[in-house]
Amino acid sequence: MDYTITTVAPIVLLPFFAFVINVFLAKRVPIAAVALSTLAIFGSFIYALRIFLDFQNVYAVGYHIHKVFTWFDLSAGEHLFKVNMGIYIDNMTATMLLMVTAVATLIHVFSTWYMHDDERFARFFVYMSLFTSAMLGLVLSDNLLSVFIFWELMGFCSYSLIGFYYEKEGAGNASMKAFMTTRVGDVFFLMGILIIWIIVGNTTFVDIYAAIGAGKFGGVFTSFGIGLPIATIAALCIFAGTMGKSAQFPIHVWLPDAMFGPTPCSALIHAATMVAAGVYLSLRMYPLMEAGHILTFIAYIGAITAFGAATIALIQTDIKAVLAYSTISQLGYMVIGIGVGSYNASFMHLITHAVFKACLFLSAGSVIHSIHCQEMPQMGGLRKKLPYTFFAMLLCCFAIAGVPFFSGFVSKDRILGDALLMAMENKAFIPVALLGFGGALLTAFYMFRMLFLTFFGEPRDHHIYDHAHEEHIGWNSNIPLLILSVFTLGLFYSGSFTGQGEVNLFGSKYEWFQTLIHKPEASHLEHFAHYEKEDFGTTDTRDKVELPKAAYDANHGLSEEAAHHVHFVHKIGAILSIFIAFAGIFLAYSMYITKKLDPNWWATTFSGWRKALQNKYYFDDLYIGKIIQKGLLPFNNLLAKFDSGIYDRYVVDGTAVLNRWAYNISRWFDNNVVDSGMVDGTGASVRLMNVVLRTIQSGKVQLYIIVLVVVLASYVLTLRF
Amino acid sequence: MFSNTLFLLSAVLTVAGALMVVYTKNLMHACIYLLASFFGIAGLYACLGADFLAATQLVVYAGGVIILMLFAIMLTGGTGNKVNRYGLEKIPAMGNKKTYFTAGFTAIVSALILVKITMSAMSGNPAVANLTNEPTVERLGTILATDHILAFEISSVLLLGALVGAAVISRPRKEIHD
Amino acid sequence: MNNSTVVSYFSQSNEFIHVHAWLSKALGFDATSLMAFVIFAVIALIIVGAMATIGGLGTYAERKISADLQARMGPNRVGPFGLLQFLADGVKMIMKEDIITTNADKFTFNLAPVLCMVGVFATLAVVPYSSGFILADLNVGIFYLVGMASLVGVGVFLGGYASNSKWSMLGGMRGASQIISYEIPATISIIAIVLLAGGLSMKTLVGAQGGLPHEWFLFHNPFAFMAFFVYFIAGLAETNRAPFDLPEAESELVSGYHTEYSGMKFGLFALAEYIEIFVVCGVAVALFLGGYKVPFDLGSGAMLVEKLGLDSMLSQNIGQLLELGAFVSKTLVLYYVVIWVRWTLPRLRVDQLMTLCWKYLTPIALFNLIGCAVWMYAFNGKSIFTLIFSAAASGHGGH
Amino acid sequence: MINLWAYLGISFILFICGIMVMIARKNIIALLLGVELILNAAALNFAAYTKFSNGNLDGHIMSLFIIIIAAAESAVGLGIVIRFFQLRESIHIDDASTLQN
Amino acid sequence: MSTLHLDVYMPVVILIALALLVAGGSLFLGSLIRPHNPNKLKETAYECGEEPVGTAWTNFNIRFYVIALIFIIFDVESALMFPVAAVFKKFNEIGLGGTLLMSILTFVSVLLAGIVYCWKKGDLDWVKSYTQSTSTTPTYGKKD
Repeated sequence: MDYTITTVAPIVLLPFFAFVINVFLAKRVPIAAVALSTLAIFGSFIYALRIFLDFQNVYAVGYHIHKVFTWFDLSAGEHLFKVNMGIYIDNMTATMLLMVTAVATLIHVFSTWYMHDDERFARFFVYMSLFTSAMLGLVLSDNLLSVFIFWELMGFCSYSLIGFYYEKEGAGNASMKAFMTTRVGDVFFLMGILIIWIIVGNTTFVDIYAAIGAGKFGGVFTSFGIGLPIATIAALCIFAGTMGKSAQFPIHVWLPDAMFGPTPCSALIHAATMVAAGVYLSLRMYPLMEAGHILTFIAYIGAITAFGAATIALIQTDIKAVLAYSTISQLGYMVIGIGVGSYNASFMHLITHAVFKACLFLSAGSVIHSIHCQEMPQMGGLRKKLPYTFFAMLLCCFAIAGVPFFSGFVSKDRILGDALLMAMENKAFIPVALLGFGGALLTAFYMFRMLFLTFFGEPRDHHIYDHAHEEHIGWNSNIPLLILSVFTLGLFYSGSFTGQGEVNLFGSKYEWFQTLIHKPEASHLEHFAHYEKEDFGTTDTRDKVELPKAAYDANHGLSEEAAHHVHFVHKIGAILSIFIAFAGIFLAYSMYITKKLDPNWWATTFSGWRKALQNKYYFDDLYIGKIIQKGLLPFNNLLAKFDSGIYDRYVVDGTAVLNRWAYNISRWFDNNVVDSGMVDGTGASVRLMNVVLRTIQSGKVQLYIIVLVVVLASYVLTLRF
Repeated sequence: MFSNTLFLLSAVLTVAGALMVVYTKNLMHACIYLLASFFGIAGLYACLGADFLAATQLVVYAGGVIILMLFAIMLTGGTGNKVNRYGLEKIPAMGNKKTYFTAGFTAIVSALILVKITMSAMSGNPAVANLTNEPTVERLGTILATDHILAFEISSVLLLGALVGAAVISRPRKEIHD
Repeated sequence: MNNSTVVSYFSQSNEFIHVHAWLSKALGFDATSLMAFVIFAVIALIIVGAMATIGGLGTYAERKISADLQARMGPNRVGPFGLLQFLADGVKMIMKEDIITTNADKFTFNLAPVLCMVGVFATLAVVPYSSGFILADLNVGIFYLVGMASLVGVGVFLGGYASNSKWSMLGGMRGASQIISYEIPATISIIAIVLLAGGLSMKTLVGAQGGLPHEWFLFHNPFAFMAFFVYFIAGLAETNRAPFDLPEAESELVSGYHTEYSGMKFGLFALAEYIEIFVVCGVAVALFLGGYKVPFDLGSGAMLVEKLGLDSMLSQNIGQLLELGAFVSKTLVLYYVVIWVRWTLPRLRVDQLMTLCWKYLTPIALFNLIGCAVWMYAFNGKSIFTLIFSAAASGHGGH
Repeated sequence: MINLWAYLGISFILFICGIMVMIARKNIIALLLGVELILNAAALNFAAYTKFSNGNLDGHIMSLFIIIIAAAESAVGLGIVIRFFQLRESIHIDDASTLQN
Repeated sequence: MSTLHLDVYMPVVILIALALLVAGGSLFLGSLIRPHNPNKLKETAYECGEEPVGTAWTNFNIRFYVIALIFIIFDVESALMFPVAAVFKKFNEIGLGGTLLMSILTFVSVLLAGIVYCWKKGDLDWVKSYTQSTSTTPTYGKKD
């Protein structure tokens, strides 16, 4: 295949033109607009598939296509100011393109069914087309600047789609929240781009790699006497962009609220693609992260996110909320993967997660569409009504829980295995590994809790159950789910059991992930300086046959002994993971299925449980009933006896005298020091802060200008360039 | 010879106009001084050999933007009403000592930024004038119709957006009874 | 320099070269700019003087023609046929007391007529009187003219504003919005002609036409024909002429934006208005009616040299005079039409004015623009007469 | 001889004047005047760099679009100002600091 | 002849200077000979002989602004169209007229959409907006 603009550009341009046309078409001929959007993304999929198969079959490792054109050139004399744009395709891009287009196509098809009764049916597709083209543009970009442009475009689409049902009170607020929260990360991202621009002279990935290899990032940025390596600052800034987009720990709050959007958009944007774009960016900038020595930081952020989000997911009753927190948690795993240097597995988890999480969201959408309700306590027993959805969701739950032979197992457990490896080498990573495995347990538990609550047991709300639509097989209702669910099988991604080659089930032929995706090693970065860039209009002329074929290397370039050690640790990790996954599933099973088998036992052991069921409220009441009433109350009575019998009689009365003395002293202290000093002082200082903060948020434009100028000044004047 | 004269005249007009915009307390006069400054800038464009830009500056700014500004001043009560509904005087709204002090401070800070950026950008780059002064209209038209065709087309969409948006905003509305 | 100013015309003569050499020697530096300045200044003075006379005569002509149309005598006391009436008027203007009302914004009040004058005078630089006698043939000629002419709108508005009188203010607002509104159809019509001629400079625009009527842009194609009328109507409105003299509608607004003006300042407004009419007519002639072109290439003087054996410079000068005559006579015909229209058509209402501009002229002008572009593309730039002739010729040749 | 620095200096003064106007004035329309000054400074810079560098006309295109955007900006901006005036009968910038009517 | 290129602008400067000179000169000359005896009545604004009420500098009707707005958009549009129109002939001669024609058509039609929108919404109707704004009390007069 010859790579010219005509074979690559349609991937982005088809959805984009669909968007442009649909802007005008949407109101007049909604059906045509929908068809156009769907067909356009399908066309993109065909193009992406061609590229992917090409890279899979014909080309070798390290093969890449890089075409650039000059956007504008304002060079004055020797002072270069030239901005290039271009496309960069390597194995990772090809894989990503295929994933995005495939998932987007299926979601578009699903949306034609799901959104059909919506009054803004066509407008939804307008946004989706724009979003898809922006995402594909981001993936194809060869530099950070255009990544940033598409990044912001996606942010806008996300904003529009979260607020799609703007009649709802919460939707507008949620969209605002999402937009504002991600903005925090984006500002840092932009600053990072500027730093890189200053140092490298442009923002092309290849040039950045080469610059890192040449040690250009070795400088130290000194300001006010504090020195920080430039690489660290740049890496932190870029990673902040990832944190915003991929909803990592401190700024993850927007993603759960983003579930106000229609479910297909949640599936596409807030599960499969846009949130993964943050991770994709970090993967692209991995050499910078490495050079900046912030991998430990990244790993910790990921671990906290993965575990924390999983704990929150335990008590959610909204089916989409569970999925939202699970998304945050899984993104945390990808970030852990970056942090522990598990480049390949992190990217693989990105792909596998995109597939199964999209499927999960679509299944949830199918459930919601069927019963018009999102609360799991009102579901139950839907297995009979929605057999295909159940099947798809079951496979996906297996995948996300990490059951062997499913994709989630392959990818997540490689991340966990690498985390374990790192923990054994470096004590600092022990909490990361612990949190990772703990999160895996919780993941298995809450996913199956969701599955059991939704599909198993007796219908808890008969009104809803009886009015639920019977599911029939339909090309745009459940076929997309089933297609996606098939791809949750691990064999599509890896031929091996754990993906480490030691238990090779299908032969190394299927190890394409290991074969094709390679971490840009620090020692090889200089090679990127020799990567040739072609002019945009030219056809690729190199002889493909002579390029060396990629070969699978089970040892990853390590020596035999080292590889053995690695495999050994991974094997431990895999066994641990399997155990943990089944433990989580069993826990969920015993909680939600066993209850059905033995309701008396359930009722007598947990007396608050039935009440909780009646209130349709699960874990909070359960914990109150069990821990407080069964555990704390008897203990309380005992303490009361002790209190009145012994403590009051002897100790209290005896100390009363002393107390009176102390009382006098403390009253003086209280009045003079605490009240007038500390309490009033706190109030006064709060008021003072209030004055300061109010000035910042005054809405006075001119103050904003002044602050802008001063901040710009402090940025520019302290910078050395 | 004449080029220097033209430059000096234009520069003096531009700078004086801009300074008077800062100095004057009458909004209408500020507009007129701004017009003078725009004229000066048109002259500077002419000195730079950018004849089309000079004419565009005249057409768009002198003919368009200034008229729009003058209309807007009249539509917001002109300069006649000294006090608005909230009792805020309009003459202090054109600045007092305090605001000028703040403005001076900000100006100094931004001047520092500019100097720093310019110095670093220009150091060691003695710029040499490109003395060929060919007519720019044809060349501009050519690159506008070839290289920058997308920008050309998109600017029409921008203008459409501005037209529709501003028309919607400033459309006289019916009374909302509350 | 490539033949683009009046100086370059003069610089062809031997005298110029001699003087230039002598001056450069005497002064010790290249005297080109100095000489150019002198020539420009003199020519500009002549043109301004001529324009002032034309403007003055315009008032006379207006009154005389109106009298003719209404079957009365008109001015006939001062000078032969009352020809010197305008001088008397001018003297009266200067002699009159200059009143500035107490509430007026004095700075703006004084500035407004000057702005009008500047706007109109600056446009004179690019009016092509003949192929040599054009002050400066800027590359952006017509576009520059549009920009400078829009200054009049600012002047009118400021005049109305500065008076601080309700009549003036209303007149000023109306005047400014009328001027700017009608600038749009006028400009778009001009663009249509630019499209046909392929350049913005006045010489390109005129040079693309010929001396005979069938070579004029007016008859180039139907769209250009319409564009002429759109331009002419818009030009009338831009100069606040009847039937579009709403800003100074005496029955509604006393005297519009110059209600409070008296004496010479009023005179400056009036002068600017009359010169602007001349400029608008001149541009109409240059764009649509063949400009200074005379038939059979008489303008270059080549024919005179060839047939009569005259000196080349002399014949060139004769050619220039012919061109000047052609231009001025065509312009004056249009000038007459403008005055004629005033006494024929009733004044429009303000809503009709805006309707005419935005709902008729502007869409028509845009349609003309598209039509001209399509014509250029479809017939490869040939005019309708060329097509007819070639069709006739080929038809004839076929027999 | 007039070199790049002269133009940069003028543009510098324009920019500073614009900033001064934007900070010192409390009248929204006056603020927009300041914005125009700043935009003009930028456009002038582009034209000057074009003249004193490689001479391709991209800089002129930039200036042209700056002028266009400035016109669109002032149209919309003044529309907002007028609407605001109708609602609040004030064009004091500090009256525009609240988020609700 | 190698005259300086910028000399083409000389007449412009001279003419502007002449305009200022003519205006200033005539005013100055007039001030030497014309009478100057103001009185209070003479210096009031003309209001059909009545005492002027208030100032004329009040807020005006918004339709003026809408007209100015449409004007500036089309003004800018013409500024963009001029160079493209100027090269149309040249492009047509080398066979690129079709492409340029398409781009001009696109450009103009987008602008036309704007004017059609304003037309439909009644922004171009002077009278309609007039009756609307007089039949109801203006919003800004209201106290809340």
